[in-house]
Amino acid sequence: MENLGLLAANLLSPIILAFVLGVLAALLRSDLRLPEGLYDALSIYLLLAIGLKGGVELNQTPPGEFVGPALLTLLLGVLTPMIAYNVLRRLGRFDRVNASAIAAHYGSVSAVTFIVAITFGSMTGQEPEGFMPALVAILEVPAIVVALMIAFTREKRVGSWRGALHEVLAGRSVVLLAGGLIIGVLVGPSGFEPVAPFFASGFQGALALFLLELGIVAARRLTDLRKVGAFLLAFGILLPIFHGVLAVWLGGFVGLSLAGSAVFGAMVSSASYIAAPAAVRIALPEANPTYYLTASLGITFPFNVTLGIPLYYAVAGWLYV
Amino acid sequence: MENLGLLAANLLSPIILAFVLGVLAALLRSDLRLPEGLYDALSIYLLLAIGLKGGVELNQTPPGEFVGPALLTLLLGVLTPMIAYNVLRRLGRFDRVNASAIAAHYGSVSAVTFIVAITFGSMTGQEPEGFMPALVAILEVPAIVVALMIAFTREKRVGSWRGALHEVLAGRSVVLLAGGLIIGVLVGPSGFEPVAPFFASGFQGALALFLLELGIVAARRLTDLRKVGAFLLAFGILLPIFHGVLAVWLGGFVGLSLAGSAVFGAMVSSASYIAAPAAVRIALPEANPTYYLTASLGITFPFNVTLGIPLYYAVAGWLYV
Amino acid sequence: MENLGLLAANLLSPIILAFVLGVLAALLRSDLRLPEGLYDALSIYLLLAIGLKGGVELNQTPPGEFVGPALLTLLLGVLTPMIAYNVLRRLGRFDRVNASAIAAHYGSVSAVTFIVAITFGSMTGQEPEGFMPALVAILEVPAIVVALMIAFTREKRVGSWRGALHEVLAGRSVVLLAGGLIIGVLVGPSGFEPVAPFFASGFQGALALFLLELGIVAARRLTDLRKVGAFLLAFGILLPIFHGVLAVWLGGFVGLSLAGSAVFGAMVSSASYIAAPAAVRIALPEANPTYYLTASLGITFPFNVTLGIPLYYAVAGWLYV
Amino acid sequence: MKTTTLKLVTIVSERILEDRLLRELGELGAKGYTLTQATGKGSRGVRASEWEGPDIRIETLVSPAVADAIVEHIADRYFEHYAVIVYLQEADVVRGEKYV
Amino acid sequence: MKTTTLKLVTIVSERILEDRLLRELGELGAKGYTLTQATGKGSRGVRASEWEGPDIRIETLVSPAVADAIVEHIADRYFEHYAVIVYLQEADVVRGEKYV
Amino acid sequence: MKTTTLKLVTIVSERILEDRLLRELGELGAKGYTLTQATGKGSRGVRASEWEGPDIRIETLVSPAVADAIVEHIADRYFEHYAVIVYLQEADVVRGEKYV
Ligand SMILES: Nc1ncnc2c1ncn2[C@@H]1O[C@H](COP(=O)(O)O)[C@@H](O)[C@H]1O
Ligand SMILES: Nc1ncnc2c1ncn2[C@@H]1O[C@H](COP(=O)(O)O)[C@@H](O)[C@H]1O
Ligand SMILES: Nc1ncnc2c1ncn2[C@@H]1O[C@H](COP(=O)(O)O)[C@@H](O)[C@H]1O
Ligand code: NA
Ligand code: NA
Ligand code: NA
Repeated sequence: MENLGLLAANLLSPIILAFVLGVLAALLRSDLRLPEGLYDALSIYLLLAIGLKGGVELNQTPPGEFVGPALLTLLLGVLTPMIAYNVLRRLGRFDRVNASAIAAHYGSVSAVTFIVAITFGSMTGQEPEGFMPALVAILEVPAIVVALMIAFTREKRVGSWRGALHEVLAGRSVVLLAGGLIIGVLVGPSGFEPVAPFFASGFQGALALFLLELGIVAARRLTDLRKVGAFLLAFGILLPIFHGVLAVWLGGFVGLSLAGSAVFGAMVSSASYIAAPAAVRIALPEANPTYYLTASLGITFPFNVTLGIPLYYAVAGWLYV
Repeated sequence: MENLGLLAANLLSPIILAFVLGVLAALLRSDLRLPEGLYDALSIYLLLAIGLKGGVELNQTPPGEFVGPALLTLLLGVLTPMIAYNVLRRLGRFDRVNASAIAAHYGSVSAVTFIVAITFGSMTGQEPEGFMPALVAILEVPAIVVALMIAFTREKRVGSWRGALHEVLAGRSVVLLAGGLIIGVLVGPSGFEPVAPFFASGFQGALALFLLELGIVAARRLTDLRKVGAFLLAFGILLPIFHGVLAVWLGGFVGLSLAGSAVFGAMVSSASYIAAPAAVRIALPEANPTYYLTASLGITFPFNVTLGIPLYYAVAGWLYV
Repeated sequence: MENLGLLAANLLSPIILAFVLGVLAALLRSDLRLPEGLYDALSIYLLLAIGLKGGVELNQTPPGEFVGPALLTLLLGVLTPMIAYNVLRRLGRFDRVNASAIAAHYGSVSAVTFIVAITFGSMTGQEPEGFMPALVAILEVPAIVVALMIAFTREKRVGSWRGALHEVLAGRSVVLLAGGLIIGVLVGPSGFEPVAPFFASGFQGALALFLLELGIVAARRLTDLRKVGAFLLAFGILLPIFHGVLAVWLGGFVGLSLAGSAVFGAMVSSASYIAAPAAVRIALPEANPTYYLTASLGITFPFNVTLGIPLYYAVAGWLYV
Repeated sequence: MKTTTLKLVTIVSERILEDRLLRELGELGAKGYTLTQATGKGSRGVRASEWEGPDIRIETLVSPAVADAIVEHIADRYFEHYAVIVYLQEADVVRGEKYV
Repeated sequence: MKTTTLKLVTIVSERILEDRLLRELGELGAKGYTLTQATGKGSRGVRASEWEGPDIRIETLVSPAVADAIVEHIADRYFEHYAVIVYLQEADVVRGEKYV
Repeated sequence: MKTTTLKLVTIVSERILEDRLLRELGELGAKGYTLTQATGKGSRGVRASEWEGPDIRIETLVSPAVADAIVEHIADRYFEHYAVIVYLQEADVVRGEKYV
């Protein structure tokens, strides 16, 4: 009942509806597109903003509180790509290259899914821990490294392993997220104040605009659904649920609040579609982009922002009573 | 007297002065140009924002109040292009194609003129009905359809009639305006709140920036004034006045407030320069763009945002005593 | 002591740290770049915003207070390029063309350095006079004219002298700054109010984003440091200090407040890297861009925004006791 | 390295024709295309980029037969009323058989 | 379909020359041009796009005579001090008489 | 005006290869290049510009020898797994000796 309330609250937020509008616009073959510059601008703004806000909060957090969640994040960053890989190999019968390519995406994290989860929390009056963005930064990289190692341990590859690593570590999502975090920690609440109106107040509106574009992009992926087959479709929904519930459950043990572990679940369940694809394209060019892009962007992302996030909150609420 | 006050209030608003600055910059052959991405971004932002705000208001409006204005808008959407067409044919001696091409523009609506009219109202402390943006969405399409039908009923055309229709209906101005409206209606005031700072507070400043660019664009049109001749110049000023006053007057009968009917007058008098040109270019390629662009963008738009809007407010004030 | 406090306050502001982050991102060869459109958009926004705010303040300033500073600015706009030219010729042994090219940059002003100085003031609770932006507009042009005249008085040049002049006067920085000023003066505080959230609240955050990009750009210049040699390195730090201290000192005589003369010092010491390079490239194509760009963007700008500005405030504080 | 000589057809037109041109190129047998944004000036004067965006510049590598078909099509479909220019060149394409 | 063989002159230069080059092309007899934004690297090193924007790439279809005039003009006006490159190709232009 | 005939090598590829291609072009002897942003369609279908940005279009004027080296290199390094197309044309370059 109240869970249905959660679901409605999420589906009726301007942010999700903007995503839906984007999907519809694409299906109507509308000429509506965000100019590429705006798309980049918004992603830069959003990543820097969550970094900054996370840093400011971290500046106020006793280290003790943060250690546990940080280590757990690291652990799941190593574990989840392995789970994904084995599911894809054994159940999905994917060849090694494509299996590790997809695993890299599902081990890593989608910053936007994270932001939507945060926003959902504050909409429903449940504030997660302020240091969550720091966990996103921690979660982004390891999974990609692990998945690529799985692929490279076997026969020599054509792709560039070091090139891929640089692509991830110096990639703009890590730089902005980590950079924002450090700045936030250094300046603290008082230093953040003058830039707050720009980075805090404008945040959710900018996110709505960004999701409008993501909707357009995701809709184009939908046409590829047939190509990827039923297994990947199921995989793109069930694995996130498994990863998500696992993370929510473990979140309790490291002292995360209800909202905190719900957001943590959303993070872990999400599939990267910016950092991972770029790295994989360089390291494993023979992997088929249609698989990993359609799964992460066409299946898992829409599922998470609409049904997944409320689900993780519901599970958290249920585990925390 | 007090009307002069209205006029000054309008001419001395940052928004209009930004437009003037743009015109001057262009005449000075300055290298000042808004990057194309920003121009698109601002128009997307502005259309979505008025859609959202209109929807939120509509969510609060008893249907009864809305039906009358909606039907009147529909009526004028059919009537005004016919008026324009006949004036252009009989008095202006325009051939059928160019007459219907121009008529499509003057029957449809310029979103920016509408926004300036709204802004002018709030600046002078007169709030029009909140549902006005819904009327813009209603007014945009029919006129274009009517005008194109006039052209297509006669001999077979080279242009694509269905292509044009799709261009209008799936065009971004309709999608964003209508989409924003629906989202606004669904989420209501409480749901809109988190995104309000972005879409509400920033609105007028963004509009100023947008008008800066429109000024630059309009100034380039001025050089074409000679080409279009005296008739179109007079047409571009007198027809909007006629349409505007007509709309202000009829607005009273359907229960619009003073400010409401003034804004309604501005809407109806305005000439489209985004949706209509694209549709006309596809449906009536043999029509001469210099005519309809110069008239709508080089004559009617500058007239309306400077003198027209205060005039419609003055007329409304005069009719409402 | 308290000066160290000033320094720390500056270095730990999000704005400066964003600049540092940009530098680091570039050194890490990150793919982080602001889309060109965003870079342009931000500079347009920032220039128009300071113009507007300056104009609104000017609207409230008794002419008497403004005349003195304005004349002093004009004087220094003529004097500083001559100082720079002679230092470069006599001590630096630069040929006439390169000497005047560089002199044009150091006589003119960097709007961003000015903005950072203003921001630094308000962060440390010291508000400079509101009309300072008007002085920036006055300072920008004369130095470039003077420096080019030095070059053109001798042998006939290949470059276009009139082309260069137009480039400066109709260049977007002058148009936006002067245009914003005039609009601000005309509309006054009440007229500015509706657009204030956009132009005032968002300002510092936008500045942080802009400095992120400037950091990336400046970092690329660093690789040219070797090419320009030790003299230009020293010149790029010592001349600004001299110009800055001179301006702070003279600022007192024309009645500028402590913060006012500190900001004035930052203005005068700064080197242009938008208006001047464009003009010089047209008027003196045979001058080597590596010299004047590296000096102004790679040396003086980073020095001023990090160490220079706190220094000028410290000097002002010291002179004003 | 073996190369095949193909026709490089370059089309510059107002952006409003983008969707139609690309679809029709495919129907006429082009296996692919490369599109860049452009602005330009011609007999009709500067394109009014404020209302339809800049011009588009389409390049497609095709067999001579397909090239002729494209030229024919554009000539009698768009030349009269739209701003469009078309020109042909030869190009030695690596792995060219892939594109015919 | 009848085509005319014209010279395709391609000019890549730093953006600051845009206005002057376009005006002068017209004066030298070019009937039109197509301009695209570009970045590039040459003997002078990467263009400092932070202060003058990226390079511009201008294509103009002209008669051989006009082509020579353009080359002459650019060579002695801009080669020495500006970053600019010019090259000529043949192109079979549909409706080509329109452009000479 | 004296011109030198060089090879104009045009490469269109997905953007992710940008840095590597430009570096390797230099190593193979290209003295410069001009790069424009592009989008396109080919046998692999539309480039997924949402995750790697649009395609890039690289033009480089080089000697025939360097042109062959470039073609060889790209063919055996990138053709199999990446979206890339390469074609050669002749161009008469003003001041061409500067580029060989
Ligand atoms: N002589 C020319 N050389 C290169 N491009 C041209 C030429 N003439 C026209 N164009 C391009 O073709 C487009 C349409 O030309 P037009 O149909 O003559 O207005 C223009 O916008 C230019 O981009
Ligand atoms: N070999 C080349 N091939 C293609 N484009 C070049 C070449 N050399 C230079 N360019 C272009 O011409 C511009 C100016 O070159 P430069 O004058 O040598 O610095 C560069 O920015 C490139 O865009
Ligand atoms: N026939 C063609 N003509 C022009 N460009 C092409 C053609 N085929 C492919 N391209 C370009 O080369 C890129 C890669 O093609 P592909 O490797 O076939 O997917 C595409 O994105 C297009 O930009
Ligand atoms: Na994950
Ligand atoms: Na109308
Ligand atoms: Na200075």
